[in-house]
Amino acid sequence: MSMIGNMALATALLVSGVGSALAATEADYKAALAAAESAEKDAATLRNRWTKTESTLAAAKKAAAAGDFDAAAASAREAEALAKASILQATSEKTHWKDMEIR
Amino acid sequence: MTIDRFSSTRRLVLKGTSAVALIGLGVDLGFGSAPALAAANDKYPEEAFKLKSDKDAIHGLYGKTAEASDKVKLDAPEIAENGAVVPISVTTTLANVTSISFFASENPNALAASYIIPEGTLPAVANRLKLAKTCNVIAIVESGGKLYSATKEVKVTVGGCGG
Amino acid sequence: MASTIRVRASNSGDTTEVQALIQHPMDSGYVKDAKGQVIPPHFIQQLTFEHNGKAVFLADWGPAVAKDPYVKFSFKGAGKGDDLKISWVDNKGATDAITAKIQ
Amino acid sequence: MRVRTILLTVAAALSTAALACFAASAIAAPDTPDPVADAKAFRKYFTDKFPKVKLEDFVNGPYSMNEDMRKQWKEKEEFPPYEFALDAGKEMFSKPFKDGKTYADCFPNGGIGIRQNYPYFDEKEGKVITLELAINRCREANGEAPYSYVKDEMASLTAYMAFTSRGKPMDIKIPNDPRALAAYENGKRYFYTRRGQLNFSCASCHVQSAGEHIRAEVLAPALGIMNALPIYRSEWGGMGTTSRRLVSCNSQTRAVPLEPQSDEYRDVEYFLSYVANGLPISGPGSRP
Repeated sequence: MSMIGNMALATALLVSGVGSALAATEADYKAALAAAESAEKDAATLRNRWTKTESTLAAAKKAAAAGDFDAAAASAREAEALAKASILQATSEKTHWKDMEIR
Repeated sequence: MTIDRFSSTRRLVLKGTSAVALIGLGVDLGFGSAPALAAANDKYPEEAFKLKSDKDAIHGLYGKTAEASDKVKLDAPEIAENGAVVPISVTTTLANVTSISFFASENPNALAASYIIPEGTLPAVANRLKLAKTCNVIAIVESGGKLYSATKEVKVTVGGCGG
Repeated sequence: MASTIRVRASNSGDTTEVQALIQHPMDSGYVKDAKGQVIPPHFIQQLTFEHNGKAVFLADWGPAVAKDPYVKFSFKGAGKGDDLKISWVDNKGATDAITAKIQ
Repeated sequence: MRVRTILLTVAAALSTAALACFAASAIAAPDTPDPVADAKAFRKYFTDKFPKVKLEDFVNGPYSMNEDMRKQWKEKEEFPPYEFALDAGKEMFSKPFKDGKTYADCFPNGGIGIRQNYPYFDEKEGKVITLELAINRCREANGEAPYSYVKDEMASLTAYMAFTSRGKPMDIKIPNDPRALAAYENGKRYFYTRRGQLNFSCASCHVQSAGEHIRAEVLAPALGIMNALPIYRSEWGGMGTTSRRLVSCNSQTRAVPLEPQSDEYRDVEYFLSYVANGLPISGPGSRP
């Protein structure tokens, strides 16, 4: 992956992380959660889940159970951003781990 | 069990008048009354362990104040590798030592441990204590009825309250 | 059950050096468990060492003595092969005792 | 906003890494795994970084490089906190299973003095076998339930088995089998791969920052780190196995740990043990 690719992806993540300020519905939350869980599944396949993603997913579900879909959708989006960052990390490290190797 | 040490002041303070009376009796009767005496002498200084500050705890245990002495050698690390297990020891060149105690200024209760040194036992103790945070460790040596102290600051970054 | 008390008592000339390690949680009462419940205080209060029926060392301990406590001291007047009796009692009234041979 | 900070940090780290890699890949030739050269370079890195530390002393981790801590350690070692685990392990080791057999029947030399040969590569199975795994397989083969890899029983047993092997030089072999070399490479890759939200690899702490402080702790050098296991950690208030050590390391980087004895963990143990060949077994150890 090139440096430009990295920056572009990171910027894209940033934007998605900020999200919309409008009130969220249950449907918004469910869509955000599905996206987050799908990304976290990919992270698990890459053997690189983050604890923060897991706790943020749990927070999203807790907020949804309490009927606070604004908070739930926001947490789900944050979890997706975190999961995507962990995927980015794992993908990048497929080659970059060698930078740290003692030779 | 018997303790053939009658002079120590620490027990007197804690047990109040009844203990004083018992010890008086013990001295009068000599060694024959050792078991009764021991029962009184062994009493755990519960109240002193409950006091918060090191000053109160020293006073609570001994009923007097200590003077710093370079004859008390306190050995403790500069930085505790973990506050849950801090090796601390004391030796002294003072004579007629009857007890040695350890206090930690910033622990919830300052008194950590107190040891009775009967005649024939060397005035040196090593133990492992918990330190909640960076604090002064104070060792008190009771010698000839007087208190002598040594103090050392131990830095603690991983607190021993988790121990 | 193995004893909670481990002792090493070694005689050299007139002096016997004693080291003891005791298996005990020494819970201070200031620590919470994983569920946020305070673990009640549970600590050894008194530890005694006797030689020929005479106390040669007596410890009064509070909860600030480290878990699995350790103590070292030396006394005079014992010889190799003598018995050294060690016993403790904790704040819940539990006790243990062992008699060790001085080496 | 917190998300922003997280991502910016990762992005910055990754782009720097990408740059560095560009520069490197332009010159570097394609790699063929060379464990012998790796081990030599690994050792040289640490002996150059810590010229005062004797090679065999690296197995004592942070205590090899900090005088104040070394003194605390020496005092603890007079009556070490793993003493009870060691006694329990000895008792467990000699106690027969329900079928009358013992651990001694499962291991070479009756299980005594063999710690230095683990983990080994099993050519039949094509996988790395660690001591902890071998212990549980022994139990299951004799009709006993396996132990948890992160709890006291396993730590006690391995403590005893390490104790009977103290001083013996680590002796890990990579057989002439492409799968063995692949397992070794996989372990090496795991060791150097950044993970978790903190973007740390094992090497970030135990190579680049070895000997430095995190809070009051001095980070152990990676060289010989396996030789001291299992360990009593004051932080844990108890014993920990190799599995527990790896799991807790992962958690500290805010990565979700893998299952104990997963291929990655077995392989990284294989790699770290191999590069410590020749260094003495010092386990069980005690650590802050």
